[in-house]
Amino acid sequence: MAKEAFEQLFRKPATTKYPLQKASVPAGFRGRPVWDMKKCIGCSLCQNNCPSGAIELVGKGMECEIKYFLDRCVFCSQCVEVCPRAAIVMSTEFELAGFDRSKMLYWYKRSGEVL
Amino acid sequence: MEKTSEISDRLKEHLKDNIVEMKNPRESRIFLRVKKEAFRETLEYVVGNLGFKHLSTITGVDLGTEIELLYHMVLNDAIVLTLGFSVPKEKPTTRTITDLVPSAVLYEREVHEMLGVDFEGHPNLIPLVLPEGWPQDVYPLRKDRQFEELRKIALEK
Amino acid sequence: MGYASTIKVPFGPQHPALKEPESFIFEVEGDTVVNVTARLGYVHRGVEKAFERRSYVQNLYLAERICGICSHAHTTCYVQAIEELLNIDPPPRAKYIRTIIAELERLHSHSLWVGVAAHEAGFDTLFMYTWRDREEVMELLEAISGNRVHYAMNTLGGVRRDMPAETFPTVKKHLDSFEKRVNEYSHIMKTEQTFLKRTTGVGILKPEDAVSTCAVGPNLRASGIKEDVRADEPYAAYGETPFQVIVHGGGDVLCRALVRIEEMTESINIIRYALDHIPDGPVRIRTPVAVPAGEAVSRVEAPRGELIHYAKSNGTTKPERYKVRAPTLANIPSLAKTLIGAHLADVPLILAGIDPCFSCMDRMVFVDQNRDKQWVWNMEELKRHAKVERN
Amino acid sequence: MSAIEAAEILVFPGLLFLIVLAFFYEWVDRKFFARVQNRCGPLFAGPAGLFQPFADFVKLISKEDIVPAACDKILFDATPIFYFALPLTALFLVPIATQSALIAFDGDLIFMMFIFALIVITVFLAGWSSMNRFSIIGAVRAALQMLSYEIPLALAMIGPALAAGSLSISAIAQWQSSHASWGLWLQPIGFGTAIICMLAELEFVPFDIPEAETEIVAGWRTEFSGRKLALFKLGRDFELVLASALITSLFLGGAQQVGIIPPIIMFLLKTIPVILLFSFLRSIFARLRIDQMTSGMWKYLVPIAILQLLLILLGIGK
Repeated sequence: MAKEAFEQLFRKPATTKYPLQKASVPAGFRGRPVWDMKKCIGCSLCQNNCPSGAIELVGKGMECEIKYFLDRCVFCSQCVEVCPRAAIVMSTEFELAGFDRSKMLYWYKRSGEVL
Repeated sequence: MEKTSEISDRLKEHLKDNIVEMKNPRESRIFLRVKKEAFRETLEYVVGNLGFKHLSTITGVDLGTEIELLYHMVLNDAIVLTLGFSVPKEKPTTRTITDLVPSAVLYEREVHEMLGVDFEGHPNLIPLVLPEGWPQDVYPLRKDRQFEELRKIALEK
Repeated sequence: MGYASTIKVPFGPQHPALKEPESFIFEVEGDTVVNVTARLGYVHRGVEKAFERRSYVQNLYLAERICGICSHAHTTCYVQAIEELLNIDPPPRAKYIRTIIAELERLHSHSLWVGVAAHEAGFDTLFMYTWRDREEVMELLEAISGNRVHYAMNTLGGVRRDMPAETFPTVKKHLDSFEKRVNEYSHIMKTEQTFLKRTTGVGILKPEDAVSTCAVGPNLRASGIKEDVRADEPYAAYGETPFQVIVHGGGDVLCRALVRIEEMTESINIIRYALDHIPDGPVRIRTPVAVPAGEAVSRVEAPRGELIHYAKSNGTTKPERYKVRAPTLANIPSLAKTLIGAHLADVPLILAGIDPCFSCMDRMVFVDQNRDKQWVWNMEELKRHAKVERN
Repeated sequence: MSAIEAAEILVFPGLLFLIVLAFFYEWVDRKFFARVQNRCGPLFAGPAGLFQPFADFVKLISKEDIVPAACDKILFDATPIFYFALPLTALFLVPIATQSALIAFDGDLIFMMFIFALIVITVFLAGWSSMNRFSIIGAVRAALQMLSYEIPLALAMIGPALAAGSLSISAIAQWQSSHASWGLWLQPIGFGTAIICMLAELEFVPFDIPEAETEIVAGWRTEFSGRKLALFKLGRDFELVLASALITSLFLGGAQQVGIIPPIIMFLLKTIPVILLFSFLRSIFARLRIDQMTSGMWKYLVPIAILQLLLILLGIGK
């Protein structure tokens, strides 16, 4: 053990200086899902399949808008899987914690803007 | 190692018309439902003669008018015998099996608090996981208890 | 006679030795534990009830969230039960991928345990080393599945992501370096005198007690009983993978440590074999939304032992009844046996010895799905609650 | 008291200097401990986290001070002050800035041992007065631990005194420099014994039994919070300085004047390796159980310390 411990003195620390030094994520990471409203056809499959009720459709069909509740999301990417038009992608964004739950609503409008 | 079919044959032979239902959906799975009166004797036979020493868990299922108790017994870590019987929902009582299988203590407590089944002779039939102050007559896993209602109780407490 | 010779020492619900809230109250006479009462349920979330109101696909993610460490074991168990009800067999490649992920999970769970056990013994340096090296496995899992903890690899009828063949060399490279580290831990554990002093002969569980209290997993195997669901009732690709069931006869904390350490080596070999022999083909098949009526019992060897799920379907898109029994609950009766008569100083080690995972065991806070109500306590409520607790 | 004397006691090498040194040594210990564990250690407060111990101290001072209802109020308030003051007092007996300590008299080695005993008694009273199960267990363990390491520690400290023929720490240090031979080379067994006993005194792994985190939360310190805890932490840092300073004075020749290098530099150059040694030792062991610790001390360490004394009496190691 002493030898093992002594060797560590000459190694670079395994921990990173996280907030100063950004952490990297691999390709295929499941971060915050992002909707492309140009592709969305309002089939509501994502809403019905979401295990945590994080997705809500406002309106119907091609006119619908998507309300996405970040605070409920479990990042399972089931919505990405069921989307017939591939309108949802998982981004690599992961620093999503916050103090205010009301700020965690993302409202995807038809016009392409996000509230 | 004994085969699943051999065991089910032996069970059939021993129990005869006490069997309510017996299924053998695939290798190493037996579902056996017996009459309530015959359960104790069956369990003694299963533990003592067939060598099912390991009790995996006890599942309680609310069937509407009855509550079904399923004892998942395992032989040699390979064959799962699910031994079940029903008790009426109005008066759900049965004898404890802790004298035969000591580790049933926790599982019986769980079934008791979740479905309200009384196990006569259980050394300490107090709630296992529900919080202190949970109402005595609310059994969460019964079908007549709605999710919203349970959440309200949990919040009020 | 007339005076109390014992004092009660509470361990938990908040205690540094317990990484999750659970309460044990020890009656101590001098330095010896004479009685122990456990109060479970601090992380009870009502999962079994929640299963009954979600569709089969949604339940997949609920099952995953029963436990963080053994998330893959729970979903494997779940999909096996539902696949049995659906009467479908997933493609062989999917089964191999399930095996690989399961073994990687075992690696990271066991190395987590080694760290926790070392920490309980005051051996913080070993704790840091094991957790550092555990990162290697976690990062591997992240690269394969997209997340460090909730891999979400299993789905009904297969797995969700394929493992491309070009990633195999990287996986093997990481496994090689991790194997070296595992050998290092096993060397440290077998030679470090202070650690041996703290673990040898501590918390002995006799084989007959292990059987009568229905202990499971490494706990049971450390008592000399050769039982492992992977070998006795093979699922996924374990039937085609050669491996050994590690057994030690001592039944003390040291043996539990050695069983886990050696299982890690075994797991690395399983993954290597699986990577070499993985068949080509699709990784998933389509499944219907509704499940025909029936019932199924599914068992999986989770890192902590035998995990059993019981599913009952009624022909609709939601299960009628779903029952989960996590390995930790099965190990609690044996814990009572080993704790009585132990030194108070050994209690944390014995508690850690079964690798407790209380979230798994308690399952069930009411998962918030109601759209307008939020179950979050504000400061006022917290204070009120604290007052009540004190009185 | 002249202005210079006052400055010596209050600023250098007195109170202020010692406080700075205590924080600095805590940082050395933490940083080294972290590096052994392949971590970064303190990082953000100051360059390489140098001010982290001070930041922790300020944070604790500003925190709410919770007094348990059942505690013995007077003792509960007094023990942190004693715990902070005792090692500080003892440090005045050790030569730091000059070859002779601020307070030096024949017999101050005995006084030092007395202070070590007092520190443990303070610890015991602190634990006892908080009336918490964990504290009481920790307090009893601390007392039991003291009973086992005090004897070998005293025996190890007597060794250099016998060699130097004086019971004054400053005189022992000076004897070593004038003989150009350190206690470390003369009495290696005594040095080892002293290091082990100091680990126990500092409650470092493998002897952190009185405050074993995973067993009894924080042991005798469980109930202390806010500024009381801050004082305890500072007292612990003083103890660290004291332990290293004492080892330096008794076995490493103390604060010598070497050529033009002033004693204070020599003092720092010698104490820091001692701190690193403590830090290294505490990282490579698991915690012992109290019964194992007690029996180990009595069975092995006491005979070894006596053996060293016998060797000195026979003329080896003088």
